[in-house]
Formats: sequence, structure tokens, C-alpha cells
Amino acid sequence: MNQMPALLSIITFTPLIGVILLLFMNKNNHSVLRGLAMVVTLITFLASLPLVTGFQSNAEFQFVEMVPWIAAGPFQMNYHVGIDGISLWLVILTTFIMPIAVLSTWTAVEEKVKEYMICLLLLEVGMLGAFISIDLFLFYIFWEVMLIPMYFIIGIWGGKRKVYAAVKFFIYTMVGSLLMLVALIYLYFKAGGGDFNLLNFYQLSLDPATQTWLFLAFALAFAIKVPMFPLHTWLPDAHTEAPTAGSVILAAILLKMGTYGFVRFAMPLFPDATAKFTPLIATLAVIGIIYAALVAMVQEDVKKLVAYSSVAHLGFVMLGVFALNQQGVAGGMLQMLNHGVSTGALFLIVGFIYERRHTRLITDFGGLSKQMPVFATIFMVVTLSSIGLPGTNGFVGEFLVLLGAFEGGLRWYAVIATSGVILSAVYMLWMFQRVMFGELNNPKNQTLKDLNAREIAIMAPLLVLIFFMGVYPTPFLNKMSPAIDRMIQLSTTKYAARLQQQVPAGLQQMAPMVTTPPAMEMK
Amino acid sequence: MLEKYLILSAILFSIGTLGVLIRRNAIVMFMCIELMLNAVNLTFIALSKHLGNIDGQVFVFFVMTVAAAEAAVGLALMIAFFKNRESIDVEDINMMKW
Amino acid sequence: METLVMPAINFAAIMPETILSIVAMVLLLLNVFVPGEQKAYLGYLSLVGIVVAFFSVVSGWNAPLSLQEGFNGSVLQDNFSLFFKAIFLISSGLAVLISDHYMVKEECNHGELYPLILFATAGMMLMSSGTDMMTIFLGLEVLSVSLYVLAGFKRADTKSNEAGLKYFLLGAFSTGFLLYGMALTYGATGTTKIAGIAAAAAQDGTLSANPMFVVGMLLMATGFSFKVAAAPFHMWTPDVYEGAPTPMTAFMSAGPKAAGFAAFIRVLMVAMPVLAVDWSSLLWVLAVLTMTVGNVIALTQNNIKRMLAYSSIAHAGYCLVGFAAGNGEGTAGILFYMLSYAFMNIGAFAIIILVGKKGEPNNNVEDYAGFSVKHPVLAMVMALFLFSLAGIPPTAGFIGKFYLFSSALKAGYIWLVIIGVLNSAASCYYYLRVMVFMYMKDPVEEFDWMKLSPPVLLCIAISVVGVVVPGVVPSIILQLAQKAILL
Amino acid sequence: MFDNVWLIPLFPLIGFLINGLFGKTIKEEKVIGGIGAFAVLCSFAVACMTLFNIISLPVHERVHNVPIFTWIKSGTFQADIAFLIDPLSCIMLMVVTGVGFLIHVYSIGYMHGEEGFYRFFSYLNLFMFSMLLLVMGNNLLLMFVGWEGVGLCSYLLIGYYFHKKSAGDAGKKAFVMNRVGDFGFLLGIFSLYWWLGQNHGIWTIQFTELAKHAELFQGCTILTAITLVFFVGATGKSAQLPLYTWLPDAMEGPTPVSALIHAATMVTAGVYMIARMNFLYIQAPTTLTVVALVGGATALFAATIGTAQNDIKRVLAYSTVSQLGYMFLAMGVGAFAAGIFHLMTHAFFKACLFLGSGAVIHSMHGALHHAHSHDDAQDMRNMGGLWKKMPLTYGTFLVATIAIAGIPPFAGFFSKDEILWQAFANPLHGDLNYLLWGMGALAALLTAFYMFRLVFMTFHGECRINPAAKDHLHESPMVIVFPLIVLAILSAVGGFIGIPKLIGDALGGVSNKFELFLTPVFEFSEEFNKTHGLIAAHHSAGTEWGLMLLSVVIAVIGISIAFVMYVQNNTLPAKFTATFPGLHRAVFNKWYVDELYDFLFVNPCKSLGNFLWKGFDVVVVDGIVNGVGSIFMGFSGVLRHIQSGYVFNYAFSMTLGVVVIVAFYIFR
Amino acid sequence: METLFFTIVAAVAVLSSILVITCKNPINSALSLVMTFFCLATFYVMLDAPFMAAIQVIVYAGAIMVLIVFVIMLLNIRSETGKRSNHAVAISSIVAFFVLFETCYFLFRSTAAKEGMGPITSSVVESVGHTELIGKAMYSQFLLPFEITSLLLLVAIIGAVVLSKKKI
Repeated sequence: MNQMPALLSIITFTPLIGVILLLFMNKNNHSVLRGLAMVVTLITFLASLPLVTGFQSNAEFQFVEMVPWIAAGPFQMNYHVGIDGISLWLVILTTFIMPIAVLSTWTAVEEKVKEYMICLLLLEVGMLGAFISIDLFLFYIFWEVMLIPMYFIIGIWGGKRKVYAAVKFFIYTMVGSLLMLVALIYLYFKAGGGDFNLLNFYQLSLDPATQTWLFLAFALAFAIKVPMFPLHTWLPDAHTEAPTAGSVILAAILLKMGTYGFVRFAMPLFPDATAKFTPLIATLAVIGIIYAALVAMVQEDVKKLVAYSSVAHLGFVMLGVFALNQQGVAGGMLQMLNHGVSTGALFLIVGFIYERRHTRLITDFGGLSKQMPVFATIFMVVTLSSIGLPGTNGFVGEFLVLLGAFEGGLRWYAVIATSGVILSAVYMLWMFQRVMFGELNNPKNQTLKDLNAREIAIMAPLLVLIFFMGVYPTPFLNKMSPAIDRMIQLSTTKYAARLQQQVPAGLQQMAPMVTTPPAMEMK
Repeated sequence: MLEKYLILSAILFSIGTLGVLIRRNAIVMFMCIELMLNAVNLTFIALSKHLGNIDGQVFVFFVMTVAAAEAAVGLALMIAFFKNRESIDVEDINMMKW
Repeated sequence: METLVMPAINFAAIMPETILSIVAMVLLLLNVFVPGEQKAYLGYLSLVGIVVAFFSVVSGWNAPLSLQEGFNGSVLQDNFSLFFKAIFLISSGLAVLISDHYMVKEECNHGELYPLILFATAGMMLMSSGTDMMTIFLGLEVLSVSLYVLAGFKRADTKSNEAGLKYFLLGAFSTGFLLYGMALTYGATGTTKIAGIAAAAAQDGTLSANPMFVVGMLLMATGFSFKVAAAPFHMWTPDVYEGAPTPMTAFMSAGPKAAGFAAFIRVLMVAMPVLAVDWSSLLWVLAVLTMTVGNVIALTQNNIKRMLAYSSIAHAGYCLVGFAAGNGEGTAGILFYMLSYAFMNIGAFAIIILVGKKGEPNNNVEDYAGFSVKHPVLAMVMALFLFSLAGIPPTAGFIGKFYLFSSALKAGYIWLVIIGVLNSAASCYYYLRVMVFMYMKDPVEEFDWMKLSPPVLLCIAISVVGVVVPGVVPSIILQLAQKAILL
Repeated sequence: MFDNVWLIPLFPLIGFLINGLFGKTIKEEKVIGGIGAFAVLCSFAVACMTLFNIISLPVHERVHNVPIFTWIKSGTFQADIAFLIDPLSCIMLMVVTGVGFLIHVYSIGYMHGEEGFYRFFSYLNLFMFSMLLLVMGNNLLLMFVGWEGVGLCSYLLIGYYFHKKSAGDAGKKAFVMNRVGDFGFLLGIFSLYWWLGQNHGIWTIQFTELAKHAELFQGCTILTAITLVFFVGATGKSAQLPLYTWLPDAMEGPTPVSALIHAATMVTAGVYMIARMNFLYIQAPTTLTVVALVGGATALFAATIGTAQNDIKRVLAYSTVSQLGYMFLAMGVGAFAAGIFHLMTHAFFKACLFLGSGAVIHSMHGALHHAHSHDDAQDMRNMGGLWKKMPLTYGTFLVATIAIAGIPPFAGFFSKDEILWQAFANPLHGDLNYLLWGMGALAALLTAFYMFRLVFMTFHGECRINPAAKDHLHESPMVIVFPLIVLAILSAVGGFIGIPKLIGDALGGVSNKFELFLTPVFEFSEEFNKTHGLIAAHHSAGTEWGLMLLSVVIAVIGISIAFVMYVQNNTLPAKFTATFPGLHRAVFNKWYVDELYDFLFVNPCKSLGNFLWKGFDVVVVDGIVNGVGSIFMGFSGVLRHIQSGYVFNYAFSMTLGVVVIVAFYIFR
Repeated sequence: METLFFTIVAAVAVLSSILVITCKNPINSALSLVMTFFCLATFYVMLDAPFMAAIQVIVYAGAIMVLIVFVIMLLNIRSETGKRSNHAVAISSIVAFFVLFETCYFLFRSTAAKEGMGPITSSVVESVGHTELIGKAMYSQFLLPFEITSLLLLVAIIGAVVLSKKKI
């Protein structure tokens, strides 16, 4: 094992060091502030690369660190972090997106640059922490910590209705996560104390009624974050009002918290409830796909359109994850990354034109291709990635999701969801056409400048990833597949075992064939 | 024997309570509160007699002290208020609400 | 007839109270000689007293029983009361720090302020360590009488008068109920000693079904509910908090509330464990009412002091959740929470004091528009306090709330906790509202009148530490709290 | 032996990258065009080598999988980037790269001076790349990559003149319609993969593997569903009923694009796909019937519309739709080889026709431009008598027209006749045969009619062009004419490699080389037909000869009608229109299908979207969310008034609290 | 005899206390309250607590009431100008009645601790003297509370001074 010790902590807290440094910087020296933030995020990204190389393709948590943290009364919380195949790529995605986000606001944010960068870096700490936590309490802490900087990012640097959007975002998310906290504590007592180690909770065998409630509480928190229909309405508002980097991070990483939560917590912890609620969630996911697509179709604001497309994409993820087979979950996970890359890129693109024109209304544009050919090309590629064109990343994930869902128990859901493929093409291309094609009528658009070097530099890595993940997703899939196997096993084994108890002997073969999980001792 | 006293003190206590609720003059309200305290005192002493235990009477002693202290401070507060508002009517003690 | 036997006068058991009282009396004397503009020195002196008292509190920790008990079972300075005493000292210390700046600004820096604060603190301490209903009652009265005066301390200000008068009338009224409850308890058990009540209840199995005992408990509970501002006995809180001088509001929201809880807990948990079923269901209802009323009404408040008053009602509700749980974690949670609440609330009030302008208190949320532009650090700190009040990690407020709620969960009160967290989520709205104005609105004011007085800044700094450190590494304090529980 | 086939798609990809990334800086049109064309030429060369290699092998060793790398692997699912080299793909390779190369060459001339010249060539190369992937992919998913890729390029190229709204609309329409088809294709992949895996433990999407296990599907009903959803995919891509409407609109793109994509290659992908999966289709008779009926109906339907169009390219577009219908008809009657054969010959003559029309338009455009006229350069009513001005174009165009009309011995005759014969003789569909044949024959009649109408209106009669522009009309440059000539030759002689058995026998044992060559691919189907007695053997040779003659006669009748109406008596069409105004209007307006689709799908979707957004999202969901907020605020607003400020009220609330609490406990 | 006496004094006490809350003029209320206090003092005597009766008269009637009357005079408060509205009074009365009703209800159902549990009987009071008993209790068992009262009074004095002294 050539795994560096404390690497995860280094990655997670490097941005915090950045925050501290920023606190002591002169707030008027914008370029230094930006540069520092850039350097810090870049260092974080570089530091996270050894995670990929050092990661062994097995189901275990790796790079594990454990330090006792809180021990009081009945509680034992640890600083217990580690990554497995499921979180590995999300961590990388986070560290990868952050420099881009910082770079994207180089000129967009001129006010309170210092605070802005602090918020961004704090946000990174929160996100990374949430992805690497094995201790549930720690997870919750980071989960909440993310909320604050995002709230400020939307609220301070946002658009006209920023306050409404920020508060809505905050309280919406807060309601869900607090209920999750209740469930978390309840679960802890159910487990009979000890610590908040996720692996211990995995071994619990809860009765179905309890599972139902706990699952609902967890699922609510995650579903709000995802966001799933009908809990999605905060998202278009938040996205529309947030500054570019905020939208990018929100779409690329924050939303993943929800789906990640399902995969990491809600499903493996509560297998019976998962089985019970799969039809409901799949229905909501499918409704989300179609619904968001239809709504996106008629949007007048580019950003809102992209926001709704996010809802649709995340619907795919949810569908795949709840298919509970290798293809579905892997597809869902991959789709999470894809969505991070391509929707992040879309928001960047919207940011570019917003910076130039200070409007996002589709009708204000038209014919930009002529004036901005490079932009047009990039926009095209990203659009295509977003609608899941083969060869781009979007396709692989979407395909695996649908395949998994089809192959698993969600056949008809998959059929309906597949029609979302048509709708996504409709709304994305229609938007693209109205923005980029047609005559360059609006005189304000006739003097637009094409992308500059910085902007191209922002987009280049994303474009590379779009194609790389589309053409060669194997490394991603390989690293995550053992962890996914384990997750599936956890989410189905206990349920299957219970089924077998209930089902008469003759029908036992009907239950899915699963093996018992490797013995993990309770602490 | 005990019940009579307890009932009587209950009656007095209720009357005191009613007084607090229906009077508008702060001083009268305070007097009603004193009435309540006295009702409690009666309870204490009756119980003390009943139990053959002097603690209750000591308690009454302290209650009286408290009543005196409260009277001093309360009346001072009323005077201060009156100086500013020329009234001691509780309907005028109403600058802060909602 | 036996001769008079003086009880063992164990000064160790009332050492902090003694120190504070002596310092207060010294201050009263000195007050005569200190000219009006230099009353701040009295404040520093009282700080010295507080620090000394704090050391005595620290040294009393885990002391042997012989040093804890005194005065024939009138007082017991156990870890429980010591923890509370620390909270009182911290809140009074912080209140002293922010007082001078405000009082000078408002031109009412009478030297009596500091002795009164110290006496109030001593009263609180007696409440927390009293094991006789008389001690508790008298402690409560010392506290209340001081607070009536402190609330009405700005004599020339009608609002302050009004606050004092309202507090006085309602306080005295509630005292009536409290006393009646004590009388009935005395009647039912034949003793005023906490331990005696518990023993009587343990001996006589019928006592728990005796209405006199139950009603005695209920009336005492209402009396204490008034002190901790639990609905429907909370009505005085907003008006008094709004009208009282801001430092005193800060003080009142932290110390006396904790003192109320201290006595409340001791009476119910130590003296009346046999009625646990009754009082915990009562507290269940009170907690729900209190949280909901506090949070809901706070939503539409514009005056930040009044908003914090309602929020303090809500916070009392959270504590009642832990109290209703009736287990050790609940008590530890209240201890921890009251401690962190002292820091975060007084911290917030300190900033309110700084923002306030003479004549114009600038207490409305709108007055904070653009605060972050002019004073980024202070705004950040204010945001920190508000986040802590809202219970967002990694702040002390979160850990405290977590502990309280989990104790209730442990006791099986799931719905109570769910109502609690939903309330907590709703509370975000009004805390965020302040931040909305601080960060997301353009400045209207120049904030040029703000004088950054060092003691106030020190208070803020201490509060920041008190909010952040227990939030990040709560272990030590939680362990202390855990050791301070009664059961 | 086939290790280097990956080069075939690679060259165009490189061409695409060079032109796409650096085209703007290169600027030099010759270099850009050269790179584009050369890339395809290289592919063509490799393809030729591959073909020779295949031919050199024994018949049963002609199927090869060439793996490159694993693309997606997840659980049991695996999709490789791997190529399938077999006779079918070889033929397609030849057609695609060959015709593609010619069109690239043509484009250098045609697109001269256009803005975004580099863009055009990079798109073309990308298209070649995708098409080659589609053709060579050894599994369904890789084929789907190409499938979507060509759709994308089609979109890009149709929208090449993006500043024209109609172009953008057409591109989008094409993409979306294709996506509808792709929806079917995807479902097909899913169901096929799932069914085979679930029931037989064979988790694969690879063609050769599937073919190996083809008999597992025998007699299972789900196969009908699977093949049908695949067919939905095919209808989208190949512009069959009901998804054909995008193809005529696709004529907004530059003409070489129409020639390459919307005539010769991409649109035949559906046919190719069905041929590729013939082993499934042959076992699903219901599907085959549907395929045949859709094909026949499309052939006829599109032909009717073709008779009334005035835009030269639109006529060709509808003719393409119609001819594709023929191919599907062939597929539907199990005549896979015949379908592929028609695919090939159609590629030759339709490419020729399109390029020829392009040359005409190019010339017209130039002339009208010189004359500062705003007349439509594509409207046949503005043309006429061009043969004198553009003799070479005319010649090649005429050859191709004769080929499409089905006059022997031109290529179209052999392929079309084979299809008609199979439709008539194949016992697969029982009595539907006659209907299918009838549709085919009627379509052939109309084809001959409208194609010659086109020729006559364009090249014959008097010149109706703006007089000022007349003198500027001229023959196109060599770079344009050369591909025309090559294609014309191919159209003329291309049919000989697939001479029907009957004629071959008559000529003395000349075998149908084409069919023989494809044997390994369609072997299973043939075997299947044999075992199930579905052999078109019970018709006499006389019948076949008779039908062959009949089809020629039909063609001639069509030509004659056109001649009568558009050369001899120019007033006839007008009279006809006057007599049947409704019919004409319906046909002229393409049977109002577009409007119908708007009414049925587009508008409802938009209004539904609007409703969901403004009605559901904003009013209901947000209403609830904000409503909860407002309720709380409302409560707050009311509750705060309890805090009346009056001490007695406060005392009252306290007393009430005590009373209630005590009451609860003592009366409990 | 004792019962009769109790009844008479109780009636006076109740009546005078009703007067306290009904008299319009605060002075009258105050005087009625004094009357009540005297009645209570009588009861204290009857309950073997003569010392308490004495301080009841001295402290309450003597000191506190004088203070109150003094303030009433000082502030020159006349009769209340307006009355609380009738239904406010009605509702309040109902609530107060409930207080009474509930108290009586539970009192009838409850039992006090055993009679004569403690050592203090009438004879003890007679022999030792009530004042001595109280004094001993206060200086031994309740020394701390007693000391606290000193604090309390000090606070009250300071408070009164702070709130009402003319100059600072």
C-alpha cells in the first residue's frame, strides 16, 4: 500500500488554511486574493490526485483516518474519514471543479472578493468533508457546514431575487437535514450506542417499521438536496440567482450530496425500506425526468432552463441508483460525475454570456454563433454532452442507468425515462438554436467578444473530461465497482434474508441470489 | 380544622388573583398580590400547626421579608414610572407590545 | 428544652456567593467616592470579584461532600450547582464587560449597577445550590428584586420603567403561585427540604397520588416556568427584554434563565422523582408550546432585541425538551446549552450595543443594512452568533441542541424532537433575516457613531471563543456537564 | 489481417480534428478541402484493401471481430470499441467511403467561398467517422454511437446556414425526430440484452454473439416487441412513416450534405441495421409485416408528395424517402440482400442526382446573384432548358434519372425489380403480397413520373429564369463535374454485380455476385426460410419475366405522362390542379403532416410545459412551500398580538395556564 | 365556639378582601387590605403562632401598608378613571373561580401529611414560647435563608435608592 497517511485530512483542510490566509489579506488587492484562492484550490486538486493512483480497486474504505473526537455521556464521535469507490470520484470531482469555479469568477465578482473566496473555500471544506466522512455525525456536521457559504454565495453575490432564493435554499435544506439528524440519533440509540461508525450501522438489522421511518427521514433530506420532484422548486430559484461559480458548484457537487446520501446511507442502512419505497422513488424520479424536461422546454431564462435540466438529470441518477444492480448504480454514480462536468460547464457558459450581456433571457440572444464561434463550438459540445450524445460522458451514464433500471425491477420506469432522452434533445437544442442560431439581430449582440484565453482555459479541462469520460469511462467504473457491489449487497441482502423467512420454502428460489456480507465485527 | 383554613386561604388567593386580573391600578394590583401572598401565609401557618412543625412559620417570616423588599422596589419602580408618564394605570404601561 | 445549636456554618459551600456579596458591598461603599465618569472602575473591580468567585467555583469542583454541604441541608454546592455557578459568573462577567459602554452612552452609569449584578448573581447561585425550598425561594427573590431594578435601571427612559414595572408585577404575581406550590408541597410532605421531600415521597407510596403533592409540584413548576420564560408564562419576556437596558437584557437572557433551570431541575428531579411521569408530560407540552410560540412570533419581529427575546423563549423550549427527557443527558444538555447560550446571546447583544446610537437605539433589523460592508469582522461575528443560535454546526449551539434532542430521543420522545427540529428550522428564518440585512442589502447608515469600546470587544472575543471552541471540541465541556448531572 | 481496420474511421477523425481545431487558422480552402477529401480517400483505400482481404477468404471465414479496447464494463454488461468486418460491412464501407470521397471532392468546388468552409469539412469528416463507426461497430452500442453521431452531424450540417431560422428549425427537427427513433433503438438494446441475459444467461450485445444464439429467440413473442422497437429506431433514422418529415426539411443544408447524408449514407442506416439483425427479424413475422407495410406505404406516400413539389431538392428528398421505403419493403419481405443491393445502387444514382441538382443550383445561384435577382435558385419553375447551358450535368443527371426510374439495364432497374419480385413472390406475408407489390409498383410509376417531371422542368422546355441572369448560367468546374461523371457511370453499370438469377440464367449462368457475397451475413435467415418453407419457388419463371416487363412498362408509362404533361402540353398541370384543387393542395402541402404533428405533439408539449411550470411548479409546489411560510408568518402576525402589552392580559394568560394545567392533572 | 369565631373572622376576611378588589379608590382598597391583614393575624393567634400574628401586624399592616398608602398619597392617585370592560371582568372572574374551584376540589381529595408529625404542639408553644421557637429555628436550621434575607433587603434598599433618588 502506497497510501499516504493523513492525505484526506490534508486535502480537506487545505482550503481551510486558505481561508485563514485570506482572512489576513488586504481586501482591496483583488488579484492577490483571487490568486491565492486559485493556488489553494489547485494545490487541493493536485493533492487529491494521489487518491486516484493510490486507490486499490476493492470495496474497503481506504486512506482511513480515525481520531477520537467527542466522547461524552452516551456519545462517542470520531473524526473517522476514508474513501471508497463511491466517494473517490466525488472527491476528485470536487477538487477538480473548485479551481474552475474560482477561475470563473475572476472578473465576474468585483465586490467583496475576499469574502467570496472565503465562502468558496469554506464550501470546499464542507463538501470534501461530507464525502469522506465515515462517521455519521461528522458527515452531518460537514453536511450542514456546506449550507452556510452557499447561502452567502447566493445571497450576497446573487441576482435580483437573491434573498428569496438564498433563504428558500437554506430553510428548504435545513428542514430536511434536521429531520435526518433526528433519524440519525434515533438510529444511534437503536444501534445501542458505541460510536457513529457507518460500518457498524451497516450491520444493524432493524425491523421494517423502524426502517420505514428512518428511511423517510433520511430520504427527505437527500431528496431535497437532489432535488427530486416535487421538492425541486428551490433549485431553479437558487440557480437563477446564484453567481456563476455558485451555480457551478451547486450543480456540480452540492446536488450530488443528495444522491450520494442515498447510495451511502439511506439505501444500505435501510434495505427493507429501500425495497418498499423503490416504486415510489422511481416514480418520482421518472416524473422528475419528464416533468423537468417539459418545464425546461418553455423556460425563457437560460439559467433556469439549465437548472431544470439538472432536475431531469438527477432524476436519471435516482432511477439508476434505485435499480440496485451494478449497471444502474454505476450508471448513477457515473451520471453524477457527468452531470457535474457538463452541467457545471453549462452554467459556466451561461455565466460567460451573462457577464457580457447582463441578461439571460433567451429572447435577448440569437445568432451568437456568428459573433462567437469558439464559444459556439464549446457550447455545442457541452449541450451535446448534456443531452447524452454517445461519445460524450453524458451518454455512458445515462445508458447504464437506463440499462440497469430496465434490467432490474424498474422496467417500465426505464421505458418512460428513456423518452426523456427525446425531450432533453428538444429543450436543449431549442435553447441552443434560439441563443446561437438565427440572425444576429440585436445590436447589443453584434459587438460581443468571443471567449478570451482565461475562459477557454476554464472550459478546456471540462471539455477534455467530457470526451475522456465518454470514450474511456473504464477507470471510473473499475474503481467504483467493488464498492458498488458491496453497497448493493448491503441494500439487498438483509431484505432478501427477511423475504426468505417469510416466503414458503418452495418459493425461496425466487428471491435474488445473494451472498452473505463479509463479517465485520461490531465495536 | 385544617381544611377550613386551607379553603379560606384558597378563597383569599383566588380573590387576590381576580384582583390582579381586573384592576388597572398598578398599586392595587400589587396589593392584590400581597393578598395572594397572605393567603399563602395562612396556608403555611395552618399547615405548620397541623404538622406540628415550625418550618412553615419560618417560611412565612421570610415571605413577609420578601413582601417588604418587593414593596420597596415595586413602589420605587412605580414612582419612577409615574414621574415619566404621570400615570400608574396599567393600560398606560403599554409602550412595548407585540 | 434543648439549647440553641448553631448549624455547621460551612463557608466552603457558599464561597462564591460570599465573595460576590462582599465585593458587592465593597463596591457600594466605593461608589460613594468614585466620580460619575469613572464608574467603569467599579466594573473592573466587580470583574475581579467575579474572577475570584470563578476560581472558588473551580476549586470546589468534585469537592468532598463535607465541603459541599452546609447550613443544615439548606445548601449543597455539588457539581451541578458549580456548573451553573460558572454559567452565572460567565454571564454576569460578560454583562459587566458590556455595561459601561452602554450606560455611559445612555447617561445612566450609576455605580449601583455592578453591586446589583453581583447580588443577582449571588441570588442565582443560591437558587442553583439551594436544597431547601426557602433557600431557593429567597435566592430567587434576591435575583428577581435585583432584576426588577436592573430592568428599570434607566430611570429616565419610559421603556425601561415600563420593563421594570411589568417585570415586577408579573414576577410578584408568579411568586404567589410558586409560593402556593411550595406551601402545598410542604403540607403534603411536612418538610421544606429537597431531600426531605424526596425521602417522604419514597416512604409514602400514596404521596405520588396525593393531589396536594401533585398540585404543589405543578404550581412550583409554573413559578419556575415563569423564570425560564416557558409558554404560557413567557409573556413578560419580550416586553422586558425590549425595554431593559441592553446589557441587562443580555444578562437576563442568560443568567437568570439558567438559574431558573437550575432550581427547576433540582426541585423536580431530586425532590419529585416519583412524579416524573407527571412532570415530564407537563414539560412535554410546555416545551412544544414554548418552542412554537417563541419561534413563530419571532418570525415577524422587526426589533432585534425583541426578536432575540422571542428567540430566547424558543431556546428555553429547547432546554425543556431536554428536561422533559428527564435523563442525565437531558440535564447535561441543558447545562451545556445554557453555557453556550450565555456566550452566543450575550455576544449578539454586545454587537447590538455597539450598533446602538444614543437616543436612537438602532434596534431594528433594517438598521443593520450593509453592516458587513462597514464592519466585516463584527458582521461575521454576529453571523457566527446567529448561526450558533440557529444551531448550525460547527458551533456550540449545534452541539447543545444535538445533545438536548438526543436525550429526548433516548427517552423516546420522538415527536417532541421532531417538533423541536422543525421549530429549529423555522427559527433559521429570522436569524437569517438579520444576516440578509447585514450582508445582502446596501448600506443606508454610515455606522460612524460606532465606538469600538475595548471591554465590549473583549466580551465579543470571549463569546466567539465560547461559541466556537465548544462547537469544535465539545468533549471537555460535555464531560464536565455529564459529571455535573444530578442523577 | 484486419488489424488495420481501425484506420478506416481514424482518418476522418483526424481530418475532423485538424479542420475543426485549426481550420480557422489554415484558411486556405484547398488545404482544408484537401485534408478532408484525403482523409476519406485514405479510408477508402483501407476499405478497398479490407474488401480484397475479405474476398480472398473462404466464404465462411469472412466474419471478423476486431477488438480495440473495452469501452464500458459494468457488471455483466460489456461494450467494446471493436469492429465487425464482414461482407455486409465491407459493402457499406465501400459505399460510404467511395461515395463519401466523391462528395468531398465535389464539395471543394461547391462550397467555394462559403463562410465557415473549414467547419463544413470538419463536419463532413466527423460524419464520415460516425458513419463508419455505425457500419463497423461490432455491437449494438457502438453502432448506436455511430447512429447518434451521424444524427448529430446531420443536425450540424443541416444547420450549417445557422443564421437562417429555417435551417436551425430543420436541424433541430432532424435531431429530435432521430431521437425519437433512438428512443426505440435504446429500448431495443435494453430489452434484447435483458431478455437474453435473464432467460439464457447470455449477457451480450455483440452482433456475432447474438447471431450465434439466434435460434434461442425462436418462437418467443418478446422478439416481436424487440424487433419492433428497433424498427422504430430505423424509421427515425431512415425517414419512414411516421417519422419522415425531417428529411425533406433537411434540404436546408448545403447540397453535398443532402447527397451524402440524406441520400446516400446516413438515411440508409436503418436498412443496414435491420439487415445486420436479420436473424432476429426473420423470426418475427409480425414485425416483418409491419416493416414491409411501412416501407411500402412510405414509398407510395412520399412519391405522391414528390409529384407536387417545385423545389428541386425537395423532390429529390421525397424521392429518397420513397426509395428508402422500397428498401424497407425489401427488408420486410425478407429480401435482405435485395434491400442492401438497392441501398447501394440508390447511393450511386441518388448521390448523382443530388450533386447534379447541386450543380444546377450552384449555377442558378451564381447567375441570379449576378443579376441581382431574388428569385429562388432551387425553384424548378425558375429553371427550364438548362441542358444547353450545362450539358455534362444534364447528361449525368439523365443517366441517374433513368436509373431511378428503373429502366434496364441501369442500376436501379435490377435492384428495384428484385424488390418488387420478392414482394410479389415471397410467401412470408400470405395475401398481403399483392398489396405490397401493388404499392411498390404504383410508387415506381410515380417515381418515374416525378423524376422525369423534374428533368423536364429543369433541363427542357424554355428557359424561365430571370432574363438578366440567363447569360450567367454555365457549366460547373471540373471538381464538381468529375464526381458527377463517376457517379453516373456507377449508376449506369452498378447494377450488373447483382443481376437477378433469372436474367443471369438467361445470360448463361452469370451468378448474382452480390447476393453470393453477402451469404455469410444472411445465412441464418436463408436457412430459417428454408426450414420454414418460405421460399419463393412456386412461381414460374414466366411470372417473373412478366412482372419484370410490367415494371419496365410502368416506368415507361410514368415517363410518358411526365413527358406529356411537362414537355408536350405545358398547360396540363395547371388544368389538373384546377380540376382537383383539394387534392393538389393536400399533396402540395405534404398532406399536412407537419401541421398534424404540431397539433398532436409539439403544441401539447409546449402548453403542458407551460402549464406545469406556471401552473404546477409556481402555483402548486411553490405555492405550498411559500404557503407554509406565509401560514407561519400569518400565525406569527396573529400570535404576536396576544402579546398585547397589558400586564393584566399577561397575568391572565399565566393564570389560565395554571388553571388548565392543574385542571388537566386533577381531572385526569 | 372556636368554629363560630373562625366563621365570623373568615367572613370579615373574605369581605374585606373582596372590598380590596372592588373599591374604586386605592386608599379604600388599602384600608380593606389592612383589615384583611388583621383578620389573618387573628387566625395566626388561633393557630398557635402569636409571634407571626405580631409581625403580621407590625410588618404588613404597619410597614408595608403604610408604605403603600404613602405612595398612593404621594402620587396623588384618585379613583380609577375607567374600569376594565365588563366581559374582561367576567372572563377573569371565571378564571379566578376556576382557580378557587380547582383548589377546593383537590384540597377535598387530598390529605396533608400526618397530623402532629413534628414536635411542636400547642403545649410546647405555651411552655417554650412561640418567639423562642421561631428564633431557634431561624438561627439554627434556617440560618442561611435568614442571612439571605439580609441580602434581599440590602438589594431592595439599593434598588429603591437607585430608582428614586434625585441626583446621581
